[in-house]
Order: sequence, then structure tokens, then C-alpha cells
Amino acid sequence: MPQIITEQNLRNLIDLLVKEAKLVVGPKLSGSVVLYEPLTAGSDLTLDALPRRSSKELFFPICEDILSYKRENGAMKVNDVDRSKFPEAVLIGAPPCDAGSPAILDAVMSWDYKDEFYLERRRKSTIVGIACTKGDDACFCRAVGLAPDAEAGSDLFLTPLKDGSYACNAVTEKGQALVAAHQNLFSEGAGAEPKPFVDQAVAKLDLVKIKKWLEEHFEDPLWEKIADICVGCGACAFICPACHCFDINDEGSTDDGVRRKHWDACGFAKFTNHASGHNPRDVQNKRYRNRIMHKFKYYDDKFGKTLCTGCGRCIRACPVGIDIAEILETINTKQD
Amino acid sequence: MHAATKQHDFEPKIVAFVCTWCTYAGADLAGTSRMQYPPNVRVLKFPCTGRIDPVFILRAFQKGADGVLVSGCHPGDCHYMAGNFHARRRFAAFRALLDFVGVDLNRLQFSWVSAAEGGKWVDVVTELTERVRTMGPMPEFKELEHEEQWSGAINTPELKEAYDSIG
Amino acid sequence: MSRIGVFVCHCGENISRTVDVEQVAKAAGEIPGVAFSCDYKYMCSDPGQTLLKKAVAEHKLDGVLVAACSPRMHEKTFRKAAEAAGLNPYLCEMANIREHCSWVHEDRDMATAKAKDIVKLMVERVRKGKSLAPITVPVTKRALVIGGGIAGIQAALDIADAGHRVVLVEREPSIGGHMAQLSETFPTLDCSQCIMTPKMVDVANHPNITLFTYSEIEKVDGYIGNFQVTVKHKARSVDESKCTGCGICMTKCPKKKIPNEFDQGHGMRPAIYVPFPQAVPNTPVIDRENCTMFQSGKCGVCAKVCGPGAVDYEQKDTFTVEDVGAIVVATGFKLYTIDRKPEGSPIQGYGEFGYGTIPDIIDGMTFERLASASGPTGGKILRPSDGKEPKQVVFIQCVGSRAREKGISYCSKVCCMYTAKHTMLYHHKVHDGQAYVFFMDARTPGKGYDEFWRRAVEEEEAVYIRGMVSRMYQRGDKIVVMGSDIQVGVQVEIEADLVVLATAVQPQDGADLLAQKLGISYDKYNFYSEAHAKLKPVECATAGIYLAGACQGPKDIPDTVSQASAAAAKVMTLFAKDKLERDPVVAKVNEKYCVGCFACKKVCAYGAIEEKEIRDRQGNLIKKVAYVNPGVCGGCGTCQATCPSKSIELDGYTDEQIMAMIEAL
Amino acid sequence: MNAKANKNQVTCIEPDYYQAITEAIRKEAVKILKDETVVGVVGYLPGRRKGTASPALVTTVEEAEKLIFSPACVNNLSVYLTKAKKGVLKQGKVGIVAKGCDMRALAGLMTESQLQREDLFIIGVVCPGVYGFGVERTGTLTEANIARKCRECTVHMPEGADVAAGTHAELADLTPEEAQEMARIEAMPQAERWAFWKEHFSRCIRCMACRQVCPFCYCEQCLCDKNRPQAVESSPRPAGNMAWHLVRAMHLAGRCGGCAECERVCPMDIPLNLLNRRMAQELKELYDFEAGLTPVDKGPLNQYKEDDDQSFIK
Repeated sequence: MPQIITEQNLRNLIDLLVKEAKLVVGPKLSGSVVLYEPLTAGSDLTLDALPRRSSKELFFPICEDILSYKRENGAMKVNDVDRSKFPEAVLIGAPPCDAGSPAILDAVMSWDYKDEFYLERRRKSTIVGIACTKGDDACFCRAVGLAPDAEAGSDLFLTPLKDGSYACNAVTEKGQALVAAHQNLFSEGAGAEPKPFVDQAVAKLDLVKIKKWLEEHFEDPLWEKIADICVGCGACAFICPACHCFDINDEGSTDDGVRRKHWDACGFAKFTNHASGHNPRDVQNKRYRNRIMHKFKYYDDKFGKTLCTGCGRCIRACPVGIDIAEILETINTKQD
Repeated sequence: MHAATKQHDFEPKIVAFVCTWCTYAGADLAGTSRMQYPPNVRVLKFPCTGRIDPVFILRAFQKGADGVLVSGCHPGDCHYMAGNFHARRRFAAFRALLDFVGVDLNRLQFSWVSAAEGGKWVDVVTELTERVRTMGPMPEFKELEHEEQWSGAINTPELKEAYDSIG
Repeated sequence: MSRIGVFVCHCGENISRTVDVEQVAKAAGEIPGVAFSCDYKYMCSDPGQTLLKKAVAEHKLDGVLVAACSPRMHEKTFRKAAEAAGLNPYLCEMANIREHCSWVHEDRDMATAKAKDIVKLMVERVRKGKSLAPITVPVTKRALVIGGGIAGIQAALDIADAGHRVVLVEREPSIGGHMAQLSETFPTLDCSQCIMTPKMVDVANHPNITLFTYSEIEKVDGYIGNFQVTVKHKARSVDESKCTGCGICMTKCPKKKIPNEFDQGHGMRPAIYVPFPQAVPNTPVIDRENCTMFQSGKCGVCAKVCGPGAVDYEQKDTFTVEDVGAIVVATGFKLYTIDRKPEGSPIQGYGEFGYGTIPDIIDGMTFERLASASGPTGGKILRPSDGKEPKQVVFIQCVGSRAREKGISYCSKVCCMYTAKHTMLYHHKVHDGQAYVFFMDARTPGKGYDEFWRRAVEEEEAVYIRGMVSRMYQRGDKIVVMGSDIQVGVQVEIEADLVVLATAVQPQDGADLLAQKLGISYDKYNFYSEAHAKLKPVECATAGIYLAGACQGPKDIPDTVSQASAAAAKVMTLFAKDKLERDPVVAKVNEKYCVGCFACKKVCAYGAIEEKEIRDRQGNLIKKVAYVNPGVCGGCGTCQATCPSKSIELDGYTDEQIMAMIEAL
Repeated sequence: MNAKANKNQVTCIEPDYYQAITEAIRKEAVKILKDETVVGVVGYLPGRRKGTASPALVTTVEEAEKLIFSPACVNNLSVYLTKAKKGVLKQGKVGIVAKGCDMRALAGLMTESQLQREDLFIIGVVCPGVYGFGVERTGTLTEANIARKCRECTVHMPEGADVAAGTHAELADLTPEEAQEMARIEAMPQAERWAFWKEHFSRCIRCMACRQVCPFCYCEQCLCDKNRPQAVESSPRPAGNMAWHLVRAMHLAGRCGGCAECERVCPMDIPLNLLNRRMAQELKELYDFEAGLTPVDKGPLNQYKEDDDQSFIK
């Protein structure tokens, strides 16, 4: 029997979680844009627009300190950040294209090197996903194998119903625990009919075929044709739910400073710049090629997953109108 | 009789970017003339005000300056002919920018102090120091230094404390 | 990790009275990167310096900071000591804890705290400092002097006498300039030509001087010690190597009635001529615009009569490139023309004075020619219109000068004196004549000058009227001069036979164009600007170029000669060494990152920045970048503050040093 | 409300106008490619999504016939001549489609020795305006969907271009929203202004889109990418963000042509053009400098006058 939660109770749930001193993060109007930000009350929750940035930053902050250092009496004193103090968090109101990203990223973050910063935050968070009834011509989650009602990554999954309430499915134990702890806010019942989903402009892609083409076309005129206009900013990567590259920088002086980890993007010219001055990805189309290769080939090679959720953010934000869905469609229709 | 040294609650940090030919020499003259002024100022010597990049001023505020003084040769007296003229335009523009983003320009003083104007050096430094003293510490840039984007913030009180103990 | 030594000086009690030097030294020792610190009574003393040298060796120091007095006092001392200890002198700095701390603060705690901070900042500066090597620039010991008036002649002779080669370039056919035109000179009334022409001959005969007359500067490249100057030799139409100066061509030339410029148009000369009999060189030129041969192709008399066959109608302008190490600019002045507004000039004319329309209103230089024994009248004062001896002569001072409403606000400096001289010359030659002078002030600073002026007034009977002339017009054969006597407060009207205007001294025509070629600056009147009004009055801001004479501002002969000798002395100083050594605080370009926007070039006051092409091995142009000529760079660093990508950096004041200091605040 | 709605319907630019420009651009592009005046033309091609367009370098006649101009042609294409497509200029003359605001950038780049006029064939567009961000991208341009910068455009006519496509057409009497916003910010108490910008800058993620689309950010090594010394922290924290945006505004002062691309591309909606505009306004007031359509000898911060204002200096 599915659980039902009314919109009001959903907001009440947030209020309660905040009172429990949990970090509750959800879509919130921040200035003129909707962003995932800490909610201070249920009333902050804004579900009518896809946030500009993805929810990955809950696990993979834009910028975080790793350690600090100071030279004292000739010896360098290093202090690691105590990760055990990371807060318990609940991500609430993330559509499948955001909620699904940890399910993809967990693989790389716990591979040969375990990124304890990411993993500790992951362990301490519960994801409340929500089926997506919005969408525009940039959306293409179905094309990459996801769907507006995909539950991957969510601990608890909400489906908006026509009467404004939500059908809830506790996907994982964390989700069950969240419901169990606040059982009074949920009711049992069939509920109303679900809200319909929006049609998407991009047809389902044959990701196997695309990967095969990529394998065989590291060198191809297509790259120059589609990617020479890329101006090399990091907008696509930074707002992407799946991009996870970061840089580490020491800030301060050689004697006193902080080591910080922050987002990086393969579109930047300096991304692969070697200390020698040599840059293997010396022109922009090579950098853009890497973006596509990483998402649809390399990541699949290593982890059997596609590094894209089809949220369409990069399409909407690209300063020069590069459309990843269009590129995938082009590759999809190639014969050789 | 020495005047009793005044004790203040707040000792502002004043940074002065000066050219070596005029203002630095003017400050030397204040010294050789045994004039007295508040000890809050820290002088950084440049060949010419033309060398002073607005970034330095920004950086000084970020690193804790409560007031910044930029001082060089009077127009026409530049040892390098025109460095101060270029600096004058650069800083006129930079002031407008700082004002537009909400920085109180009372914390940023520009002056021409020649090698003969030890007295003017004392006046300029004293006035800026006392003005900034009444204004109190400059919070804006210092606060920014400690702020994080929410996702990178370690915002539980215990952790904050733990973190501060590191700092 | 650096190993810096910090030496804190007590300066007797000058520092230690207010600053706890022991504490400062102790705190310095705790700064990361400081390997040694101590305090000492007198760091600048011999034992102090020895202490420093010993510490460098014992503690293997790679940088030194002396916390003591102002670096303006002892930086050189300690850098020398550091160098003696084997360190690069630029890795030695001073923290000023005396002038900037102990002497200006009374509170011991606060002064000590400040001293510690100053030391901390300066340690960062030393730590991020780089070894710098002095820059040497080779010097071509050959000078160029532009202008062959008394200034240029004096400078050329002085330099040549010192044993250096000199190229003297004069645009007229003869050297001599304005001084050769003068009759007698104040305040001694000695004959100008008598003292001038021997010097001209000296120039011609000097083994170290190459004289180019009838020549102009076409182009100037290079920089101090290494200029390449292209000189244009205008076609003289007479082969200088063949001409013996016999003068037969001039006597036989059928075209003889051309107004002679040297006599201000009041004497006549032929189409092939030397400007005046004592001209140097004594080689004629053909004035092609007035020569029948050039205008109609028929004549050729001069060629026929010339024994050595020196006349060459086919001669063309030629160019030579002269390598010189220093340039003296001595282009002199011209007199203000008052009857019309010079084209494009903000300076207004004096149409109301009738100069140019009334023939008997002349300027001071014309009067000089009338009074000169070699002039068109043979030294008799005769007026131009009818050759009569004028019995009433009105002299008007400050015509153009000090007349802000006319566009010139400066004083021409020589007019008061030469007008007094004119009245005397007139009185000596026309005993029954009366001279009147309209003047605003009489400015007579100079040895014997005021005495001279008083003599004109008191002994030579010149009537001085303080006031301005408002209008002049012809009435019969008289010129009515209407003016006011402000001392008495009445209007004055004088019927004059001749009026002499002391018109303003202005830079020569084309002074601005020459300045642009040389890369030197000039004021709004086109007078050349000296590097410093008081302390560098003969240097230009552009290194290696010096000024002499009236091109820098109105001057009389003694001042001009002084300045010329001073400029020559500057050139000799430069030539005293084979190589120029200079402070290595100069800008350098990071060619990898320079994108060639040339903002640096636009703000460089020294013209030290050039455009340099970067090519690949095949010779294809990759990009253009900025290049700083270290011989020319003044070291102000304005370029670096201007460069958006910081691809240009001033050694000794690098961003890394400054940022580290700010970080240490 | 009604009156405003009506006004929007009255003052609008119909797709026909853009179609005419499109035809003119295609004709010209084909011509200069055919007669080999240029090696390529930088213009716009339609995007997959309705009401979008993308920059493109076309080198063949077939491609040139697909070029378009529509209100979706928002990009300032001059950025390609200093960055990604810099190499093309080495092969020969390049054609470029330029709106008035883009032409100011071209002029500025010529001032800064980055471009030579003779290397360019400028197809100027008599541009009535382009779409703003996050608006409805229908065929018609109205007050409701026009970009903020276009409301106060003074360079509808691309004077100095080799050819001009289009006739004079512009939306009349638009509310100068940016000027109003400027006035609002300037009227704020100082602390409020600080809060305003702090909030905006804190949101910055340092994706550098503002830098990358700017025609004037052509440095090969950006000051803020340098770490020895680190003048601007590279980490996307509020401190470094503030420093970055101030440095950016300062570096563009006296150079910015006002295309407002930085603001358009900012994924965090930071009103960056206000900073550029403030600097432009100051330089106009102090030194009577305005970015124009023709190159100048020196920008306002690369020159001086002896009698420049110094009322702020003691």
C-alpha cells in the first residue's frame, strides 16, 4: 500500500527536519534564480522550476577545505578537517535527473581512491526524489535511459498527484527510516491519479551504438565542426549533476594557508596544462571531445554507467548554444 | 613633559602604498624632523604610484587593512614624468568601482606628498588613522574571507569551533 | 627554504630609545625563513658591517635585511657590504625603523610592535627578491648636435675639444644662426660677428667635427648610447668637394634682386648665394625656386663660369645614417610674426599694429640688421620705406610676450635688454634722434644688465613710457603711435618715423615634428621640455638627448652658451665610460603570455617599449609582443600596473614581492 | 497593465524583418566566399531548439546559404577572432556578422592591436534588438522579450561596416530598465549596495563564462589563473569571487563595448553589465570617453591630461 503525503505535510516534514538540526537542502528561490540551498522552513521549498545548479553540491561542494597548515618554529603543522562533524542531511525535492546523480557518482568516488569527503556526506544524507512533471525542449532524460519517474538514487521517491499530494515510495532503508520517524505526516491509501509527464523532444538514444562510434572516432571531423565554437568556460560542467572534476589549491602563503578542493571543468584551457607547459588538449574541440567521451564512453568503460542524466542544464546554459542532445542525435544517426 | 599616550579601544590597521621619491622621502623628513603621528601605518614602498595596481589595495583590505593610503609625487613632479598621472586616472576609476559595490571611500585616501612635506605626511596619516578609528574595523572584506558557499561550509557549532582552533 | 639574516640596529639610542631592538631581533628570528637575527649598536659602522659579512658566511645566508634607518640613507652601504660577503646586492634590503618608526612614535610598546611588523614585511620582500645583475649598454662615443647657432656651435666645440667626434647638422646653408645676424650685444656692446665668426671657423676646421649644412634630421632610431640618425642632405646644386668658394658664380648670376633672408628681406642676393660673406661653409647653394635655370631651363651662367665645375643642376637630396651615442638639440628660436595668425596656432595675431602693411614698422631682428655694419644699410639707421634717417623711433616691448589674451603668457626674456641696446645704438648713430620705449616692466636680472638699462634711460636719453600701444596707423610719412602712459594716466600719441617691435621669441617652425622624431616632449608652445625644471635642466626625459639654447625656452647669449657647455658636459660624462651601467630595476616581458595589446607601450613615458615579432623556425609570424629596451626603461613600473595579464614585470618590485608583503600585513 | 500589453503588440519587430536581414547576409556571405575575398564568415546558424541560434564559421557557399539572423542571434561573434578562431585570421581575411554592439568590440580590439581592419570584412546588421535571457522565444520581438541591453541601444546602425544588412528598425520608447536599475543601486545606502553585490557575487561558481565570452578577455594567462603570486583566489568562495569581479570590471574599464555578453551568459544571473556600465559612465564623466565604432589611439586609462580631475586627492 503506497504512502501519501500532502503538500502541507511535506512542508511540515521539512520544518521538523530543520528542528532536528538536520541540514535540509532543496530547491529555493535565491535572488532571481532557484538553487538547491539549505531550507530554513518548509515554506522555502520551491518546486516549480528546475534549480540552476544540480544537487551534486550537497555531496561535492563547490569548494571545501581539506586541511590547513602553518609553519611554527620551523615545523609545518597540518590540521585535517574533521569529517565526522559533517552534518546529517536530507536532500528534498530533487527530480530524477538530480537525484539520480549520486547513483552514478558513487562508483568513481569509491573506486581505487575513496573520496572520504564525498562518501562521508553521502553516508549522512537521505535523498527524497520527486517525479518530474515539468520539462522543456532541453530535457532529454528519457534519451539517456532515465525517466521523469526514475527512482535511481532516491531513498524516498515522491510522485506528484493531481490533487496536489504526493505518493511516496520508500526505495531504501534510509527512506523507510525517514518515513518511519515521521509516520504521522504520511497516510496510507491509493491516492489520486498521478500528474502526467511532459513529452520530450529527443527520442531515446542507442547509447551502445553511440559508445561504439565514439570508440572508433577519437579523430573525426565532427569534433571540429561541433566544438570549435566552444569558448571554453566551465558553465556546462559546473551545473551538470554528473561532472565531478575538481582541482586542489593551496591558498595563503607557503607558511600559512588552507588546502581547498573545488570544482574544475575539462573545458578550461588550463585543465590539462602540464607543468612543462605542454597541453595535450591544446585546442578547444579536443577539450569538448573529452567531455563527450568521458560521459558516454570512458565512464561506461570503467563503471558501466553513462555520466549524464539528461537534465538539459548544459544546453540551456551554454553561452554559444552547444546542444549535447543534438550532438548525440547526430552520432546516433551515423552509419559508420 | 610628554603628553600621556592615549589608550584606544580600537587600533586600526592602516596600509600606505607610497612612491619612493616623494612620499617615502616626505615620511623620512617627518622622521628627521621628529614629528609625531599614530603608529598604525605600515608603509610599502614602490618606485612610483604608477606601479601601484588596484589589486594591491583590494588585497590589503582582504588581508585586514582598515584603511589604505596611496600617496605619491605632486602632478608634474613625478620622477618618472607621468607615472602619477596614469595612477590618478586608474584610481579615479577604481574609487568609482569600489563605491559602486558599497565600499566606504572614507577608508581609502589618496594624497600627493612631496619630499619636502613631512608635515603633510603627518597630517594625512593622522587624519586617516583617526577617521578610520572612529569608523571602527572594516568588516566587509574580512567577513568575506571567512565565508563559504553553503555546501562547503562547516556550519555546525562544534565543527566551527574545531575549525577555528585550527586557524 | 630561505636563509635570511636580520640585523637590527640600535643607531646609538636613536632607535633603541623607543624600540625594543632585542625584542624585534627575537621576533625576527621566529619568522619562517629567517636563519639568523641579532641586534647591534651601529650597523653602519665598520664593526657592524663586519658583523653582517661574518654572519653571511657563518650562517650561509641567502638574503639580508638590515632594520635601521631609511634606505635612502644607507641602502648603498649595506648592499656593498652584502656584495663583499658574496651576496647579490639586490638581496639586501633595509627596514626603516628609524625615520618611519622610532623617531615618530613615543609609545615604546606600539613602536616596537610596528618595528616588528616592518621587519616582517621586509623579510617577505627579501625572500621573494631575485638576484639582479647591473645592466650595461655600449656607448657610441660620437655625438650629434642639431642646430648650428651659437648653442650648437658651443656644444659641438666643447665635445670635440674633449676628443669626441661630433656631427653638427644645420638646416640653413651656413651655420651661425641668429647670433650671426646681430649687430652688437648687450651689455658690453661688443660686435656680435666679431666674436661669432671665429667660432664658426673653428667648427669648420675642427678635425673632430663633421659639419652638415643645408641638412635636416629625417629619422631617429635607437636609444641612449646607440642612436641611428638618418640625415637628409638637401641638394645644394653645388658640389662641396669641388667648390673653392671663389664667389664668381654669385657675381655673374643674372638674377640678383632676391630679398636676402639673412637681412630680414632688406638686402638683396643672387639666386646662387651664400647667406652672408662670412658664411661657413663658404659654399654657395642655388635657390632653385628663384633660379632661371631651374624655372625655365635657360641660363646656366654659373656652371659656365665655375672653374672647378662644381655647379651641378642634377644634384639630388641624399641621405646618410649617422651612429651616435648622444644628441644635443639646439634648434633655437624664431621671432613671432605679428601681422597674421599662424595657421593652426592658438596664438592670435596683432593686425592692429600694421606690421607687414606699414613698411616702417619692423621687428627687432630687422633693426639689428639696419644697425649692423655688414647689413643692407652698411650700419646706418635708415628706414625701409624711403631710406630716410628716422628722427623719432618708437620701440614697443612685449609684443606677443606676456599677452595671455593673444595666446602667449611667457616672458621672452631678452627683449628688455635688446630694446635698451637698440635705443643706445640708435642714439650713437642718430645724435639728434629721439627714442621712445613703450614697456610694461623692465626685467634686467643678469650681470651688468640693470646698469646697462639705466645707462639707456639716464645717459642715452631714451624716453621710457610705461604702458601699452593700442593702435598704429600711417599718417603721411609718419606712423601715429597711440598708447597710454599708465604712470601718468594720460593717453599718448607719438608721430614716429620708425617703429621697432620687440616680438616674442618662439620655437623654430617644425620644432614639434623634430621632437616627435626624437621622442622628446615639448610644451604647448613647442618649447622642448627638460627632464626636471631645477635639477635636470639640460637633460631630456628621453635618456641620451640633451637641450641647449632657446629651443628649451627664451634665453640670451650667455645663458645659451652656459647651457650648451652644460649639455656638452653631460655628453662627455656619458662618453667617459665605454659602457653604460645602470640600476637593473627595469621591466621585463614574459613573451610566452604577452598578447601584444601594447597598453604598456601606450603608458611608457620613456618610449622604452617596442614591438617585437615572435616567429617560428620556418620564419612564420606567430605573434607580436612587447619588448622593453633595458637601456631606455626608467623603471617606474607603470607598464606592469597597466598590463592586464601581468606579462610585464618590474624587477625589484615584482607582484610576487608585493603580494607577499601584503600577505604579511 | 492593459495599456502596456497593447503597447507591446504595437511595438514589435516581425520575423519578416529578420528574414530580410538573413537574405542580405546570405547574399553577401556567398559573394565574398565565391570571389575569395574571405576565407570564411563568422555568422549564426539555427539551433535545434525553437528560437535558438549558434555561432558558426562557414567556409563554403553551401554553408553560407544556411546563415541566419534572428532575435536569437545574441552572441557577440567578435570573441571568435581573439580566441577560438584566432587561427583563421592567419589564413586570410575573415567575414564577420556584427551588430552595432559587436562592432564596438571590434573597434576596441583594433585599438588594442588584436585585429586589423583590413583583415576583416564586416557584414553589419541594422539590429533592432535580440532576445533577453529566460524569455519566450517566439518569432516576434517585443518589449516583453527584448534583451535589457537592447532597450537602451544607441548603435542600431553599424556604421563603418563594409556592408549593412537591414534597414533602420527599432523598438521605440522602451523602458530603460538597466538605467533604472543603476539608479536604484546608486541610490542605495552604501551598506545596502555592499549587501546587494555580496549576495550576487557569493552565488558565483567561477565557471568563467563571463570571461570566456568577453571579446576583451583575450589574455593568454588570466591574472586570476595565476598562482605565483595569487592576486585573486581561484577557489569559488565569496572572497575570491568579489576580488575576481572587481578585477574584471577594472580590467574592462575604458575598453568594454557594452555588449553585455558577460551578463547574458552568467548561469547565476549576476548583473555583471551594471559594473561595466558604471565604469563606462565614470570614464565618460571624467574623461569624456565613450566606446565607439571606430578604433582610437589610446583608451582612457592608457593616457592622461595634466589637468585631469584630482578632487579626490589630498
